[in-house]
Amino acid sequence: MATVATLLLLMPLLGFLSVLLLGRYMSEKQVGVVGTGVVAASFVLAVITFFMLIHHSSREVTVNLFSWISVGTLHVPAAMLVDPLSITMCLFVTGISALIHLYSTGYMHGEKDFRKFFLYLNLFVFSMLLLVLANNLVLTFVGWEGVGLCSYWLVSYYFDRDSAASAGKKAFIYNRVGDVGMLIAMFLLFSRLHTLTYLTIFERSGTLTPMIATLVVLALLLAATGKSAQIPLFNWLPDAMEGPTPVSALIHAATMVTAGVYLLVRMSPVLALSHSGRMTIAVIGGVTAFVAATIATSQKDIKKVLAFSTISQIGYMVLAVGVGAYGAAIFLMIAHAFFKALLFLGSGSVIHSLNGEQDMRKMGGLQKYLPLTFPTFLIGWLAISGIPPFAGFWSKGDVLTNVFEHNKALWALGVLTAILTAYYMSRLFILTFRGTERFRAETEGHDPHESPWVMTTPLVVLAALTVVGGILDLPWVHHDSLAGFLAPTFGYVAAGGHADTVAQYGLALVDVAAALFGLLAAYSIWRNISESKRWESPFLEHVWHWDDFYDATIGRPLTEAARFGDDVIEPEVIDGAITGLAVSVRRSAEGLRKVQSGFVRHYALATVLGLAVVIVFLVARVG
Amino acid sequence: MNVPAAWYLVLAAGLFGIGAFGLLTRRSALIMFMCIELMLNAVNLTFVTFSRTLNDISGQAIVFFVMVVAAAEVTVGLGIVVAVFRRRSSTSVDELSEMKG
Amino acid sequence: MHSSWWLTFLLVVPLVGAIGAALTRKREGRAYAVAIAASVLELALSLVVAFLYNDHVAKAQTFDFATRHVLSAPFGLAYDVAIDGISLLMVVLTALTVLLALLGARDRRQEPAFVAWLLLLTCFTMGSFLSHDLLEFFIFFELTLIPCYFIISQWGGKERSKAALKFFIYTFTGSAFLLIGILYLAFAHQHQLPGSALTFSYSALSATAMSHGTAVWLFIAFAIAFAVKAPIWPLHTWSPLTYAEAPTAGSIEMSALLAKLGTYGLLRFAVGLFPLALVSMRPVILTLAVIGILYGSMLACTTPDLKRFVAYSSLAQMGFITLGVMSGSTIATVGAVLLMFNHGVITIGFFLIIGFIEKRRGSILIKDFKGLQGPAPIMAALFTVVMLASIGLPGLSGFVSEYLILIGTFATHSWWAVVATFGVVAAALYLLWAYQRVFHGKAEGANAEMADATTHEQWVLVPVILLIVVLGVFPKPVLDRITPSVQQLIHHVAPAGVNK
Amino acid sequence: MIGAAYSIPSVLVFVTSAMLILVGAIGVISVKNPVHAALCLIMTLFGVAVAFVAQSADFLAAVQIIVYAGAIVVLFLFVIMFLGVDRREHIHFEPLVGQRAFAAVGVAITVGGLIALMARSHWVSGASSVTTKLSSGGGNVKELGTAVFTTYLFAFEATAALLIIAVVGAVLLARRESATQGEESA
Amino acid sequence: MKLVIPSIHYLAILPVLIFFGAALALVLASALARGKVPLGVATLTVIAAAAASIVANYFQWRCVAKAGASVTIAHAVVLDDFSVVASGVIALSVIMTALVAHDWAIRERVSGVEFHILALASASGALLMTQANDLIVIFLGLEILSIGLYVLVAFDRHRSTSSEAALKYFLLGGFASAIFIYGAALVYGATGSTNLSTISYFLGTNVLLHPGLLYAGGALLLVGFAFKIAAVPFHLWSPDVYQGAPTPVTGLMASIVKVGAFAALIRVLISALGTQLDTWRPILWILIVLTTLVGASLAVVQRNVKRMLAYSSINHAGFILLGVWAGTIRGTAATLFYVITYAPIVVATFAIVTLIGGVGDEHHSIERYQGLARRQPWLGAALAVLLLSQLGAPLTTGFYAKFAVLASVVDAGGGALALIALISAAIAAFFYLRWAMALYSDDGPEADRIVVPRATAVVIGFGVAVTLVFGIWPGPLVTLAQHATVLFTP
Repeated sequence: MATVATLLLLMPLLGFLSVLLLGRYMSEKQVGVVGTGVVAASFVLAVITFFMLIHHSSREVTVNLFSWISVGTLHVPAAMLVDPLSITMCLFVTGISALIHLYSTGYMHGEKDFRKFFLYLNLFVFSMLLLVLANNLVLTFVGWEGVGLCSYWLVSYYFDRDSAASAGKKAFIYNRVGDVGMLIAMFLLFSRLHTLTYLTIFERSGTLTPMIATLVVLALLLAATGKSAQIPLFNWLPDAMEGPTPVSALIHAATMVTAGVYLLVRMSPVLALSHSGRMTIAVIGGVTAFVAATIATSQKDIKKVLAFSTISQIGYMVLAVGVGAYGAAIFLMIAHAFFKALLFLGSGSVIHSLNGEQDMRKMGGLQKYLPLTFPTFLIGWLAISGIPPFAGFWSKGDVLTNVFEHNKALWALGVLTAILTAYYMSRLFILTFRGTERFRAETEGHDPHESPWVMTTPLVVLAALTVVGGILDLPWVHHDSLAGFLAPTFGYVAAGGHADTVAQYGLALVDVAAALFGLLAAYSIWRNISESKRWESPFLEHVWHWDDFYDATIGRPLTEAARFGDDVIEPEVIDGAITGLAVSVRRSAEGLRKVQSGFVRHYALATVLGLAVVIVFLVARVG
Repeated sequence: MNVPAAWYLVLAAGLFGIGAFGLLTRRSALIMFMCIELMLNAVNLTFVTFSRTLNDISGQAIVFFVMVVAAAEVTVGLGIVVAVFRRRSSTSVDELSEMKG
Repeated sequence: MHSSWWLTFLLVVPLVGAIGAALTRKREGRAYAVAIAASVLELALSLVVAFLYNDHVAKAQTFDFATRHVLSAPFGLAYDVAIDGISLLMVVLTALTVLLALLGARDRRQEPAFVAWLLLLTCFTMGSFLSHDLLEFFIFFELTLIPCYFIISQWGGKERSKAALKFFIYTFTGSAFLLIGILYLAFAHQHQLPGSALTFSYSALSATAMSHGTAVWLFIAFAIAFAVKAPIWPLHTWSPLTYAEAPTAGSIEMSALLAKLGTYGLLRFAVGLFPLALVSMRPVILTLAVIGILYGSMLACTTPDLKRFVAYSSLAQMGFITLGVMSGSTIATVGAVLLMFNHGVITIGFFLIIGFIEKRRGSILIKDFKGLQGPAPIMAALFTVVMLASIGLPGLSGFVSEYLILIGTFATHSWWAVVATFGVVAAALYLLWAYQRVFHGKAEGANAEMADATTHEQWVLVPVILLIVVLGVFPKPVLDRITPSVQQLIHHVAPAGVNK
Repeated sequence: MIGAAYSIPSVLVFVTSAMLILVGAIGVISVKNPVHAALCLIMTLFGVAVAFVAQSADFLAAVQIIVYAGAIVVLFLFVIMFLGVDRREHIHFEPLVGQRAFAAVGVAITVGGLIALMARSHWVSGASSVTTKLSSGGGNVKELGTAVFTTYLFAFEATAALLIIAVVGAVLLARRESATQGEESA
Repeated sequence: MKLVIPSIHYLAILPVLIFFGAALALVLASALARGKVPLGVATLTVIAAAAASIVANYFQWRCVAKAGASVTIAHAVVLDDFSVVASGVIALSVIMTALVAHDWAIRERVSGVEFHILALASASGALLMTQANDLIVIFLGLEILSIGLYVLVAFDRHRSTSSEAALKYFLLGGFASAIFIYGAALVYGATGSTNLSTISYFLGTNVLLHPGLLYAGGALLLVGFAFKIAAVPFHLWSPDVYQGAPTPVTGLMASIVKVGAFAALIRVLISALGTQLDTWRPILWILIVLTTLVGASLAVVQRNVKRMLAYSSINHAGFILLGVWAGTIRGTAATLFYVITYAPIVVATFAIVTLIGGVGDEHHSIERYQGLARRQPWLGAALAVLLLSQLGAPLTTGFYAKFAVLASVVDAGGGALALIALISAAIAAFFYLRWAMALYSDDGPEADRIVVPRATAVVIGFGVAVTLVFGIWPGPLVTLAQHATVLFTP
């Protein structure tokens, strides 16, 4: 298994290196084949690993590669932990990645930096696999940063657009703020437990004081908010939509942004030690889900809607983590990966067909021009809205059920969010595919065209997965499904009691009702676009002025401080003290020059005065 | 009994001071020389006085050398004054401040 | 114990190279060839030494290749060389730096004096790292000023004379404290052993007994000199001007190499000799280091030109190194030593690329550039790798060292480490912003026509990139060489402080 | 008081010499005409000679008169006349601001301090007669000669050098101008 | 009563005799030849005399090695290794100056004979000071040295500054001499003798309950010395005199006056007044602080290199005083080492300044040096090395000189003082470097190539060689200085 797992990890790296070193001798097509092929191979290997793990005696297999850092008491091996959680992640990461790679070969066709794109994508997959497979926090951090870097590169892929460049930088820096949390969590754990390997941490975590445990959990939460775009670090994600659409689908919807959730789930034994920490997680998740959903209702850019939707959905996952429903979180993560990738790719297809137009007000009536995109998108829409029997319904239901058991208020917020979700997704759907055609100016009169097969195939596959994804974890077969498979990973958590079946059905009904309410509301409002302006709040459109707030409280003061440092402190205070010293030497020298007047009598006088001082000293000394 | 040595020493110190003061306040190089001579005489007086109190001849011997030095200094000094005077037609040292700073 | 001849060769080769280069004729670039040959030989020698050193660690003696010859007994002047894992890394860095600086300065191949000064500087720097004697160290330490001074003042930018003077006098003043400190220590040692000869031997002096107050004063004296050299906030103000005005090779030598003399000295001498002072001085220096990190990062954001930018970013990096050096933790100290090397390599990369850009455009002002990634993607890519290493991206060299520093320091001095961790964010902020301003956007005018890196330039940067990647992925051989030496040092100073 | 402790003649001699010295000295520094200053200097020199005599240094007194008054001052006068600088110096006007005040203070402190220091040591603290005893009375020429040729033999030899160099120097300074003229005329 | 002429150890005073004899010979020759003694002959005479003196020094050294240090001529003269080394340095400086002056005299078309006579005579005064064991002998040596220099300073008939400088120097020098000899008188009164050995013995065997008189005398002596070595605030004459004097004379002054004055100062303070260390140390402390700082900072604002070097030499005087302050064997050795190394450097530096000064000896602005090293690399490099040596850069003797004095001061517990001095060195670095930078700047005036006459070239080469060779390998000089102080008498 070690070899297979290693290969699984290394395949994308192999792709990356071969494109990096040989890319200039390869045609675009070859690059596409290699790039996609390695990820597909990785997927196959992941499947193999999965089956091997199922038949393995232990559910936790550590694969040691080499000793990476070893100083004093700090030993960080480059080693993998193959367990249900990591292999689950691997499966869906490689699977979706493979599809999106395939899609990209079509979407990015003819781009100048086509090779570079695949370079980044492969590196991304490698980093993501490293993130999930690492057996210790440091190695996870490597992948964690790696995906962040690839995200930076891919967001600022169109670097000659200033907005893209800024967005990439913003993404990276918000992530970095989160990284501080991860680093501090590591520091705390290492200083108390003297290890950073997951399994050892879990073994020793009992010795952590509640205070430290809470700090660790909060630090991890900070890390998660950065990577998973939660409050307060969420607003890099919408900007990240500057990247090419496959990137948005893969990185900013399906995989990377869920890394934060993964981290929290991975550290669940530590989370178990701090109730207040978990509560904070749940609140952050719930509030983020709600806030992002409200914002999504007023966005004009199709990808931005999807971006806020992603934030909102991840909010659900974090909420699930907060209430200890790790299985539900992972379930939603996978389901979300399916339908959100589908929606993004669908939107990509739409945008592709409209020569890059992303403003929904300039779409409409695309239903008949995009025969394959439309139905797949429809599935995605219904899934995210929580309409049974699509994956979204089951996964969201799972989360809400768990939340209901722990905290009614958060559950209510979750349901409210569900209504909003259905509402804004329907708005998006209606504005895009239904209604009047408003795109002629963009297409210069031509009819929009459906995308090539490489792009539509992934759509179909994802749509299929979205349809059947729910069976991964149906509520009545918990033990043989995803949750059961993952359970050993969370073995350290005391599981909460399950609600009875009636209550579950009741909750499911509430979910469906919420979804339908949202759908109907959207339909009634957005049937006629011209009358619906008042339903778009500028406050929401500007993301609650969140960016402005940061700008005013952090950005601008810091810039001012830096300017002040550059203009005043550096030259006048610090260097000023030094140059001041030099100047004062010069000044006093100029003063002394006056003594050196050229008059011999002055010189003699100085001699006498000097003598007088010496004599006075001696008189004083004698007494 | 002779007056105490202290009197002469104070006298010599006074003479030395007068010489020094003259050196500081007079502008004529010649008079400044004279002031130096005054100071040297004060020294001589001191030597002789100590010679008496210490009952030691060497103090007087030294006066000899001081006188020789004074003579030598005057010889060269006056030569320099003459040289300066030829160039500037003045013995005032206040006019010699070309170099300063 | 290996023969000390290896170390002597390390000293002699650049010296002979310098003389040879100085004596060759101008036109044909022969001096350059001589210099390249000498520095290649030097690098090879240093690698041999590094290789030989390996066996030695197993025997758990930390100083290798040692020899001591007293040159002048009344002065206590001695030729005393030895290396341990810490200096070993610096030796390799020294040899590497001069080779890359020379390769990067190929356009100066017509100037024998320039390459001669560079080699001379290498000789002196090498001497400082090899010295196992305080006076010898001081002499080499001071000597490095002279080649630097001439390199800056003759081949620098517009304000070169001001920069050169400021640099020289700043450092010279700093080392005044060092010299007095060294003398005081040596005499204190001599007075403790009546009848003994005056000696400046490191091993002898490290056994000097002293009161807490004395230790603090001496530590301060030493620290001032090294803080100026490093530079550590707030004694850094010479560095932006100097780095900006110096020719590229000079900036490389000064920031990649000479700055390390400061931190190396701080570790080896200030920390190593005055354990008693550490209890009270640690918080002070750690605070300065943290301020330096944040301050350097802040100013790097707004500074107008690229070399100053690197200067401020170096200030921040030096803060990290200082943090590690002063932390009293083995892990952090190992990280600091590693970061000395890594920062050296990274800075070489930065200055080389900036030099290439300057050569093309005659400017290093950030506002003069935009969108260079378009016309010069390879250059941009190279810059990116270096930048990412500087940001501390895992998998690249900068991360390992920074991480070790932070995690080690956290164990002993948590709050400083926490604040310093925000420096990690700041690094990303200023580096990415600078990158964006220079390489992103739409290139217009002269920017659009800028030539990409030539093959030669790419090859010059290959070692830098390789080192960045290799040390990021597989730092073990290096760490294994550093760790025992650091452990020994920390063990020596341990009674006075925390040891984790 | 004074008369009670010390013999009247010695006090008178002291007063005389002191008067001569001080009046002469003040004259030197205060008269406007250099010639008068030179004459005042002679007065001081006489005063010193008197003081010498009063302290059993008869031979030195003679030398003082001959060498100083006879040679040095004459040299001064000669130069004054030669240069024709017997004009008045405007001594009431002091071009250097504060010079006099500072000079007065500095000199006063110095001299006062010196006297204070001397008084602390009871005016003398050395050992008596390290070399040769000062024979009482005026007949100490022999001892003086002996001292000069024994204790201070080397100093005596050195004075020869000093005088020679002074002569060479003076000749050079004086001759130089003519040499220049010679060169210029040549 | 029989006159017992004291025994004379002629070897002890042989260098003085040689110098003075040579001077006399030149006087006679010039008188007999009616001023037509060729310059070359005069120069050769000086060199031969100085070389002979050095040979005599060698024999003296051996004599001391065999018989130990001794006093002679009624204890007035000392023969010890300290004086031997010091007089060797003086002789060497004289040779170097004579060579420079030779070329200078040719250029300025002056008769060099008088110059050489006076140089020899002055140097004999300095020699006297190094060997003197009696305040009166010191005084006479000082006067011989000074009177010769007064005339030398006034030597340049073309420049009014020359005679101005001479008059200033003379007036202040006379004043200082008077102060010095008054001090000698008071010390005589306090101890009963002017002989240093006797004073030392007296102070060693008697406890002065009221040392006021001794203090007063010591203070006056100290001020007299401080004037000669140009310690602040008694330094004011020196920039003017350095500037006004003909450049070779400046070089001579900077070297032999320092050697002579410091040798005598050490004998007085350490040998005679060593028991009063606690009293004169604070005074020296202040003097050193002022001297180093004022010297360095005033040099910074100068544009005339001769003035700059004057202030620089003031700064150096402060450093040399450090060794005296230490008051130990180590300090004395360091002082000696400092002057040994400083003399050739400063003479060689002034040799270059003489060259650049050009006909009339008037071009001493620093602008004149712009680009010198680009036009004449060897000359420029030589000056750069000399400047770096004065700066105290390692691998030059200047570094070890500073190191030695600082070490002695730190050893004697004067860390703060050493630090202040070193900081002044950092200030001083500013102008040395500015000058060195001017050499290498490429925007210099289009100046003619300066012809370096052979004799001057030898001097410059020698100075540079000494500073570099012993900078790398200071061992022999250190041992020399150390050895010289071990056999320091009394």
